[in-house]
Formats: sequence, C-alpha cells, structure tokens
Amino acid sequence: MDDPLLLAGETFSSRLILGTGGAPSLDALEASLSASGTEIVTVALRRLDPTARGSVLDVVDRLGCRVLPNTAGCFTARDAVLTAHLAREAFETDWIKLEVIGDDRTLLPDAVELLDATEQLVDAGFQVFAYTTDDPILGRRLADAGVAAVMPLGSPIGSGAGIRNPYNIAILRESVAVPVVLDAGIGTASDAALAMELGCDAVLLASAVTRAQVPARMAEAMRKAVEAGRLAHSAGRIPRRLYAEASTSFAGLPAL
Amino acid sequence: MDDPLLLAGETFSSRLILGTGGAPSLDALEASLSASGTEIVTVALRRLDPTARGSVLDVVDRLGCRVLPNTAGCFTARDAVLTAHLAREAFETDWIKLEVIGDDRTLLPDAVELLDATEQLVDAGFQVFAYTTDDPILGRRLADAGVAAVMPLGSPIGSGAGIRNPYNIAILRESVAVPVVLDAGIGTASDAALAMELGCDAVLLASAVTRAQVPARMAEAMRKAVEAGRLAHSAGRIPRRLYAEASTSFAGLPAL
Amino acid sequence: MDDPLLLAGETFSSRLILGTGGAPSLDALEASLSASGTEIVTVALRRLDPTARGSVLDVVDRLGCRVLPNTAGCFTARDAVLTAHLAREAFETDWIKLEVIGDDRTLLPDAVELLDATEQLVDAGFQVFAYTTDDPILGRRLADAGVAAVMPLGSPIGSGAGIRNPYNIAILRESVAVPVVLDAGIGTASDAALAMELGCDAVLLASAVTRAQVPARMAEAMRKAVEAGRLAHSAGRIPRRLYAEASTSFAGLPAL
Amino acid sequence: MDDPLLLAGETFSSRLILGTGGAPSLDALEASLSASGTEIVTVALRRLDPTARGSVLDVVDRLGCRVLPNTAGCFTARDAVLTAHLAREAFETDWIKLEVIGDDRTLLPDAVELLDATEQLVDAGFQVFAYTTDDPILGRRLADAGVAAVMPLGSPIGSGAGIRNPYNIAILRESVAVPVVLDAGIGTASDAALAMELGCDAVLLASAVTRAQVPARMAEAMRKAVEAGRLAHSAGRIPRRLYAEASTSFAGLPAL
Amino acid sequence: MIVTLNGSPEELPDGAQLSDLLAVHGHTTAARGIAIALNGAVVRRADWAAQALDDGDAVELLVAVQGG
Amino acid sequence: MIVTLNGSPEELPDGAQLSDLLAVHGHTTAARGIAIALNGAVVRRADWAAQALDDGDAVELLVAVQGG
Amino acid sequence: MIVTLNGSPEELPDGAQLSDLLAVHGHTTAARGIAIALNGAVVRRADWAAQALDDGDAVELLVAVQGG
Amino acid sequence: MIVTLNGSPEELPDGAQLSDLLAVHGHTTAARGIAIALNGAVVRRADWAAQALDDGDAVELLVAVQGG
Repeated sequence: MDDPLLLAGETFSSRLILGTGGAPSLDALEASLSASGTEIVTVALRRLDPTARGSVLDVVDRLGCRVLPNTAGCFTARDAVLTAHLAREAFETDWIKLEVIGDDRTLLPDAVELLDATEQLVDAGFQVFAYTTDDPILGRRLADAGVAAVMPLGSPIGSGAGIRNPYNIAILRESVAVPVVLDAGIGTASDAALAMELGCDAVLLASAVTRAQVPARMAEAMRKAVEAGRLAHSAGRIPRRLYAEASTSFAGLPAL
Repeated sequence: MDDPLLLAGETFSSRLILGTGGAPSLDALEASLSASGTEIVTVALRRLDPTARGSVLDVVDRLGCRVLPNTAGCFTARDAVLTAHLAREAFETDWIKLEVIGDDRTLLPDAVELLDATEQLVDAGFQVFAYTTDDPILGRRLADAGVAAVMPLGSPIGSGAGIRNPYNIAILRESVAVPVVLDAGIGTASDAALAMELGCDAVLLASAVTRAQVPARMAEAMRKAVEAGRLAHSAGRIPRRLYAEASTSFAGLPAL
Repeated sequence: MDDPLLLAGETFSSRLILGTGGAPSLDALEASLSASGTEIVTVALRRLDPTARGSVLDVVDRLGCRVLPNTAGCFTARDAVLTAHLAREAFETDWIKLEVIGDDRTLLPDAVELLDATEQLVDAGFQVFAYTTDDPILGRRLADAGVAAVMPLGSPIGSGAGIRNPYNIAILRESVAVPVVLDAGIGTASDAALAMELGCDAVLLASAVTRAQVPARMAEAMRKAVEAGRLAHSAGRIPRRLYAEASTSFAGLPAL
Repeated sequence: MDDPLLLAGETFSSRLILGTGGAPSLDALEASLSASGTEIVTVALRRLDPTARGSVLDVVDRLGCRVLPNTAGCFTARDAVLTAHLAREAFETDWIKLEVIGDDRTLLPDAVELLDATEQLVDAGFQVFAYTTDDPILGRRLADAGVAAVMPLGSPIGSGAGIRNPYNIAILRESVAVPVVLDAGIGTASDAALAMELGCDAVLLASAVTRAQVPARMAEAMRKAVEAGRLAHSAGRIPRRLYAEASTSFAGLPAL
Repeated sequence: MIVTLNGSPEELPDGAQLSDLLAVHGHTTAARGIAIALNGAVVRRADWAAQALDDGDAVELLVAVQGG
Repeated sequence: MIVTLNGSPEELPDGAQLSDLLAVHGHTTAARGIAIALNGAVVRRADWAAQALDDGDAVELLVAVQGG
Repeated sequence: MIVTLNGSPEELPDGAQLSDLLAVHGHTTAARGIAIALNGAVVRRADWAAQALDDGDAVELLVAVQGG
Repeated sequence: MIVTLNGSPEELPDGAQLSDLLAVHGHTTAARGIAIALNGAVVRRADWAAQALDDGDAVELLVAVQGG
C-alpha cells in the first residue's frame, strides 16, 4: 500500500519520528535510529559542553534524516520564539517542534503561551509542529493558526503511560485537517499501534526507545508497530461486541 | 534477532496462527494467509456441502502451512474427542485445537469438559492446543495434563474486544512452562501487540482478519503487530510513571 | 465526620451540585433535587416561552437551594460575560457557572475564550465556577485568575462516559489550592464516587440524574456515591497489587 | 425502595458482607462492622492460640450478625469439606464460604476442586457460598450444583485491584438465577459501587476495610457505595456516548 | 411604536416604558428570575422601573429555565 | 440398501462398500481432508478401502471447511 | 497417656476424656466457636461430652479467628 | 575586553569579533548545528563573520544536543 506521509509539503515513507533525548550513547542512538527506519529526528539546542564527544548532528546527517529542532525547556512564548529563531540559524530549517511547557513536573504544554508562540512563528514563516494537550478545541485553534502538524500528547513526556484518553485523540483527529502526530507518552509497541489506529498520521517518541533496556530492538518494534497500526486503521477493523460471534459455523455439524 | 517459536517439537518463524473462519472467499483467504506470513492455519470438519466450490485445504496446502484442525462446536468431552480422532484421519496430524464450549452465546470454554477431553487426547497421543479461559489455575492444570500449548482467550471468540484482563494473561504466562497462545478476542493490531508484550508466545486470530473490511491488509497489520509486540517484550520497556520524565535535559539551557 | 464544603466563602454539607437540564418535568426535577440532598442547583437563562408552565426557580427556591446560573450556549467571552451580567440581575447572585464552548458537537470548553471571560468576570466581582478541560496547566491558570472553583470535565457533557482520564484529574487536583468540582460526563454512581476518590471537592452532574429512567432514584444513588467517595478518599485506601494478599492468615491451619 | 437481599432463604437489608481478616484489633473490627451496617460476617477456624485475647465471635455476636465461616487456606476438596464440617460444629450453621485455592501467590480458586467440594457439601446439606473465578460457565456449573450464591472475584484476594473484567461479571450475572456476590479484589468505594451496577446482589470485602488507614471510615464508605451502586443499577443509567449531549437546550438563546 | 422583543416585533403605545412591556407579559419589575437586555446591553434591575423605550429598540426578556 | 449419509437417506446397491459411497461423492480413499464416522465411530483411514456397509448404517462424511 | 493437641504432645491422666482436655484449655463442651477433629475426623458437637481419648490420639482444637 | 560566554566570563583581545570567539572554541562561521545569541538577540548566520563584539557583551553559543 503506497501511503506516504505529507508533512509541511514534504513526503516521507516512515510515519515514526524519533526524539534523541535519553540515549545512553551516540552509538546506541545511531543503531536505534537506523532500526526505527525514521526519516525525521528531533534535536535540541544547549550551551556548548566542551567535554562532549561527537555530535548528535553527525549521527542524524549520516543517516540522512531531516532535523526537527525543538524548543524543549521553554516556559514562555518569548523564550520559545527566540529558541526557534536560534534553531533556524543552527539547522537552516524552518521546521520547529514547538514545546512551551507549564511546569517541570508534568512538562504539560501551556495553552496560552503555546498559541501565542504559534502565531508568532507562523507569521515568521516557520513550519510549526505544535506539542499540545489532547484537547480537540485547542488542536483546532492551532490548526487555524496554521501549524504544520498538531502533536497531542498521549500522557506526560517520558511517562511511558501510553494514551490516557484515546477518545480525545480520536475526536481531535476528526477536528482538524492538518496532520496529527501523537507526541509523548508512548511506552511500548502496542501504544504506538493504538495511536495509529486512532487515526494519527504519525508517532513521535523518544524515551520509549532510548531508555528501553535494548534500545535498537525497541526501535525496530516501534517501526513495525506504527506500520501495523497504520494498516489496521485503513483495513477497517471488526466492531467490538460484548458476546461471541462464531468464527466456525455451526452449520454442518455431524451427528456423532 | 533469531527467535523461533517451538510448538509440539517443531520450529516456526511466524508467531501468528490464523483461523480461516469467516473469510468472504477462498481467494480472499489465500491473500490474507499470504499477507499474514502465518505457517499454521486452523480448519474445521463439517458435513460435505455438495454446493461448495474449492477447498480450504487446497489453499492451506498451496501456501505450505501446517493444518491445525479444531473441535469447534463441541459442547462435551465426548464430542470433542471424537472430532479430534476424525480430524486425525482427515489431516493425518496429531495436532488438535481443542475447543469444548459451555454455551453458544459466549462460546466460552467449559473447564470440566475441557480437562476431561485434554486427558483423553493426551493419552491418545495428540498434541493438544487447548482453548481455555484466562484462569491461571486452569491453565496450570492443562499444562500439567500435558498440552502442547495453553491458549487463553482475551475476550469471546469473534467479539473483537481485545484482552479484557491483561493481568490474568500475564499471571497465566508466569504459571506454566509450555507455550501460551492468545486465542480469541483480538480485534485490531494493538491487541495482538499487547498479547505478545504480556509474554504470550504466539497469537491465534481469525475474525479480526477475515471479517475486516480489507482482510489482506489487516493480515499484514497483524503480522507486523505480532513481530512488534514480540520485540517490545524482549526489549525491556520503560516503566509507567504518573508524571513526566524529561527526554531533553534542562542542563545547558541558555539565558535568553 | 464533620467535613463541610467551602465554596466562595460559604459552607455546604452536600458535595453534590445538580444541574437541572433534561428533567422530564418540574415535578420529577423536584423529586430528584430532594433525593439528591443538593444545596446548589444550576439554571440557565433563555427567552421567555409563553407556553411554559411553572418555573424551575420556584422549585429551587422551595427546596432552599442556592442558584448557580450558567452561561451554557456561549461560544465567546463576550457572550458569556454578558450572560453572566444578565444572570446577576436575574438571580441577584455573583455566582456564575462559566461555560464557553468551542463547538456544539463536543461542547468542550475553549481555553482562550474561557480565560478571557474569567478575567473579565473576576474583575467585575463575580464568583466564577469555571467549566474547563482536565488540563492541569489550564486549571492552574484559572486558579491564578481567581476563580471560586475549577470544574474539569470527566468526559463530554451528557455523554455519561465517566472520567476518561483520571490521572489528569488527580494531577489537576494537586495543582491548585481552590476547590475542584468534577463537572460533566458522570454516567452512574461509581463515576461520582471515583471523582471524589481522586480528590475532587464536589461533583456537578445533570443528565446522569435527569435522564435516568428513574431520576429520583439515581439522585439518591448519586448522593450516597459522593458521600462514599469522599469518605473513601480520606480513609486511606489499600494499595493496588498484582497478586493476592491473604486476608485470612495461613498460620494455625490444622493438620486434617 | 424496599429491596431486601435473599440469601439461602433468609432476608437481609444490607448488601455488604464483611470479612474480618486483617483488622488491626477487635475494637477496630467492631467499629468497622458497626459502621458498615453489615449483617453477615465471615470468620475462619484456626488452632487455638493461648496468647490470643478476646474472640472475633464475641464481636460478631454482640452486633447480631450472622456468621459465615470460610474454608480459607484449603487447597483440596477433601480439606475444604472437612473444614466445612468443623465449621458446622463450631458455629452451628449450614452456611459455608467455600474457598478452595490453587496456589498461595494468587489465591485463585481451583475450578476442579471447587466443584468437587461444592457437590459434596450441597449433598451434605450445606448452604454453599462459592468463591470462584469470573468465568460465567463455571458460575453456571456452580449454580447447577445447588450453591446458595456464586461469588466471583473481581481481582485477587487483598489485591485492591478492583474488578479487572467487568464484562465477565456482567455475563456471569446474566448466566445464573442464584444470587451473585462480588467477592475479593475490592479496593475502594467506587469498586463496590461498580460491582452493584454490574448487577451483583451483594459485595463481600475484607482487606479494603480492615487494612485501610481509617477502617471504620472506609466501612461507612463501603456501606454507602453498595447502596449507591444498587440504586444506580435499578435507576436505569443513561447510555455512554462518544460526543456530548447538551443538558441545557440551545433553544431560546438570546441575540446578544 | 414597535420594539423587537426576543426577536419578534411587538407594538407598544407611544411612551411605553420597559415596565409596561414587562406588565404585558405578566411580570413586575420586582420579578425574580428574569433578566433584560436592551439593544445588546444589560439593564440593571434597579433601572427597570424607569427605563424608557424607543421605537426600534431590541429587547431581550430572559427567564430562568432548566439548564446544565 | 439404504444408508443415512450426513443425516439424509441414500440408496446404494446391495454389497456396496464405503469406497463406493465415497466414489459416488467424488472422493477416493486416498482423499486428503475428509473423515468418516460409521454409526458414531471413527473409521480409520487405513480401513476405508475395505469397510463394508449394511442397510441402515449411518455414515458421516466430513470435509475440511473454514473454521476457527 | 500422651495425645497430640494441635501438633504438640500433651500429657493427660489415663482415662481422660475429650471434655477433660477441653477443660484444661478453658473450654466447656457447650462452648460456641470451637471445633474438634480427632484423628482426622470431625467430632460432632453432640459427641464431645462422651468422647473417650486414647494414648496417641491426634486432636485438633480449633477456634474462631478473624478471616476472609 | 571581557565578554560573557554561556554565563561565564571570557577574555578576548580588544577588537575581537564573533568569528574569533567561535575560532577559540573550535568552530568556524560555516559550522552547522550551532546558534548564537548576542545580548538576548539572535545573530543571523549571515552576520556571524562580520559581527563585532564589545566589552560586556553576553554571548550564548549553542550547539545541537540530544533532545526530545
């Protein structure tokens, strides 16, 4: 089934976006990115650490992935906008994963600052990938503001708690015409498959892979899970029933 | 990762077993079996229908799959044992998927008749694949009786309701040394992935594929989902948390 | 246990607030309100209907309940603020249940308009009871803006789907110092009990009672469920375990 | 609503049965039993402990409760039957809570031994209250064998994990004509309410109360929760919907 | 003169006041549970008694109904 | 003679054997995927060729179908 | 004579009866909430008063405890 | 002159430019994956080569790191 992902005017065959945070080493990261089949990878900007060896960017470039810089750690629209502009200089890309968080315990997005930053960045020509709550109304506002993708969380970043409110994700998916990327909370393969079954266009995850006991194996699991969920979504699942529905006919039973 | 499935002394590379009930046509069935990558396929025995065209067996043989005959429709140990013996003659195999049901609304297994039939069939040299409830104690009794595999249901046959009690499946998996195959209830890909994540050795499903709107596509989804779940199971998932765990470090944030 | 509810400087013994929408008749409503033990009741303002008999207000007054007018049906801060001012004239109260919705299919609140209206109404001296999503960050913003209570929804108004994301409700409860009232989505008694167990200070519901087959009986159920959940919350529940923890000691078993 | 519970030919007004295991002291137990409003209390038989002070039986007698002795700790039909006969001598009652467990980690019932013991005890004139799994077919077998009540577990004894498979409880409830008592796994008030909403006739719990931080308060919570769930069950709840259903009419909205 | 009441035209004697309109519909200015907007602005309860009406005024007369 | 096949009466020449009945229905004794019960007992595949039939015998002739 | 009570040896005067053993442990044969097994068999309450004991008998004396 | 680099004081020769500061830390103005803010404002990549520095300037020199 030819089923490419369109994001910000570009076409991708993988529907799995990988965050790079939390990987035990750049080697482990490279193995994971490779096993995941991802074509888009998030990175952050931080102060130069003179003791650091190698660069995440070399890994990403070597694999031919597109960079999606993020604004992780920003609590205000001002900081996020500034960070986005810095990222544009650093990576020569208009793409930005916009994170504007409300506190450092939940890392949940702050709707007000997020919308403010979104409007500023869209005006400045950015392709905004907006990390947001699962609120369908907020998702629609972001879509109306011109984001490249609405990226609702399934549960808090790094929590591995999966999709706590699948109904909201399904309603959000129906509420907007732009791509919806499930971003944050994925813990294991079935979570990623479920996200796709709910109609999401892609899944973004980091910790589920980078902090797994065997990251590259989990990366491969996620690749297959996203493909599985996408196929299942369009294959038209059977309805859920309370009782059974025989798969073997009772007709023609012998008299024994 | 080389990770073959051992069942009744034989080795398989696919961990997906397909039931054939409910397929709209033999062509659709063949396409689905092929897309699923399955190596084991269930069939039933029913009275000859002179109007029937073609045989499910030709399809199964053409694809080189092993036949796993079932005893669907039997309510007593007596009928199930007789059916197993008939199946042995028909398919020249000692393998039998043992179904002894308690009523025709839920198609749930009857523990008493199931154990009785299991003992008789094991004594008669059968490799018994026992369709059972998710009761870990009953599963252990079946294992003690010498079954080739314990096959707990996730939810009623054909219900598509997924795994209603994942805790019981996990406890059952820990309680026996023989293979555990999740049999019945799978509705979509994420259900199959979850079954494997819970530690099941394989998944058996029929309606989820045969009655999907696009059966072959769902078959491919299931193949990937089972592989994904198996990989995720052994990759060591991250723990579930209530709150967030930052994937991007706060260290090195600039003063903007 | 003496455990009064404090709302906007007043003290109540009931922690159940009833909406009046959907009742089949004023008589049925009165019976339900009475059985529920509620002390606070919501009403709406609509154009005079010359064919209407009796007034909801007479019922509320007869039972000695406080009126909490709502702004149901408003899509903008402007409309909601105007409606609040009208309600102040109609009911001579500063209390307002502030609903500013984003669409008419989900009736979910619109964060932006809600915050705007909240700020205007707090400035104008209203006691704002803000119907909101389960987003903890938005809840904190409302609390910071000076609302009398944050009222997160469990699921869409009238859906009877219960609390779709209990984690968010628990986190929201921890995030603010003002009262939290679970508002919308309650379908049955166990939902109301759960809301209280999650730490909510009260529950507001309408359809679950007014549209039940026997409204007054469901009202009594809700009264007890809210009391039960409140008691359970402060009684300190046992932890959840995967396995058993014997309630009868194995020590002293006879040798039989 | 006059709605008595009929058990083994007797009538009760409370639908909450309390186990006594795990209480920190007899005083705490008495306070809890009293607060719970229970009329039936389980006790066990163990070897005389010369250091023990007071007797649980004095507490039960003082409160005028009926004694329901159990066979906790028995792994075989033989031991359980013998224990039941001992209990008949000790408490001069034909009532017996029949527990025959399969292992000491899950304390899950063993279907085979349970049915065997049930048949022996029914033959011997006992009123058997059978602690069982949530398997509807096994429940029907127990009912057919003549038990006074089928008592399915929600989750393992003392686990506080609630009702892990509410669908099975609902199906079991439909499958038998005898009373169904949810026995084991209740952790908090909403669990007890849910059990009743699923159609159970009563709830039996111990650890949820005796091991709560404030046992008597949790006992009161459980009393109200059981009453709430019972009322809600017969009040006819509203259906669950994905989207909203307005409780305030849009008709008559002013033009503002 | 003609005013619009709740979206429908209603004829009133010239010089009629808001209190007259209320009276026509069975309410006094002391009525509890009603609210009035005049040309999109809230009329404070204290002003009901003395509020004049002009030809073309749009009046919303709202009452308490079951809700939410 | 008349036997019952899958619940319906079927006339066969006197002296007909199971293999004849199979042949009538297009099967040989080598056919894979079929099974036979005679008067409630399984007939082993090895015995199909030589199995006699009597008037009144109840034969179940079963074939592989999609299932489970 | 020596009997085993709840798994431990206990010396009793020759000719002692079950009722004597109960008395030693502070119970009468009318006591509610106790049960007795003798050599693996239940002793009916009606038989407690007259039940003889022999050297080597295994007695289980059980009482009501919190449970379940 | 002394500038603040990533929060720490750093001495540079008078007249040093941003490109000199980069060079000290092993980067050229063509370097990919780095970004620079000067006194709270982003310095466009095109301006790196010619950007002067003054005593007291606060420079943030950021690089790509693993992130979410």
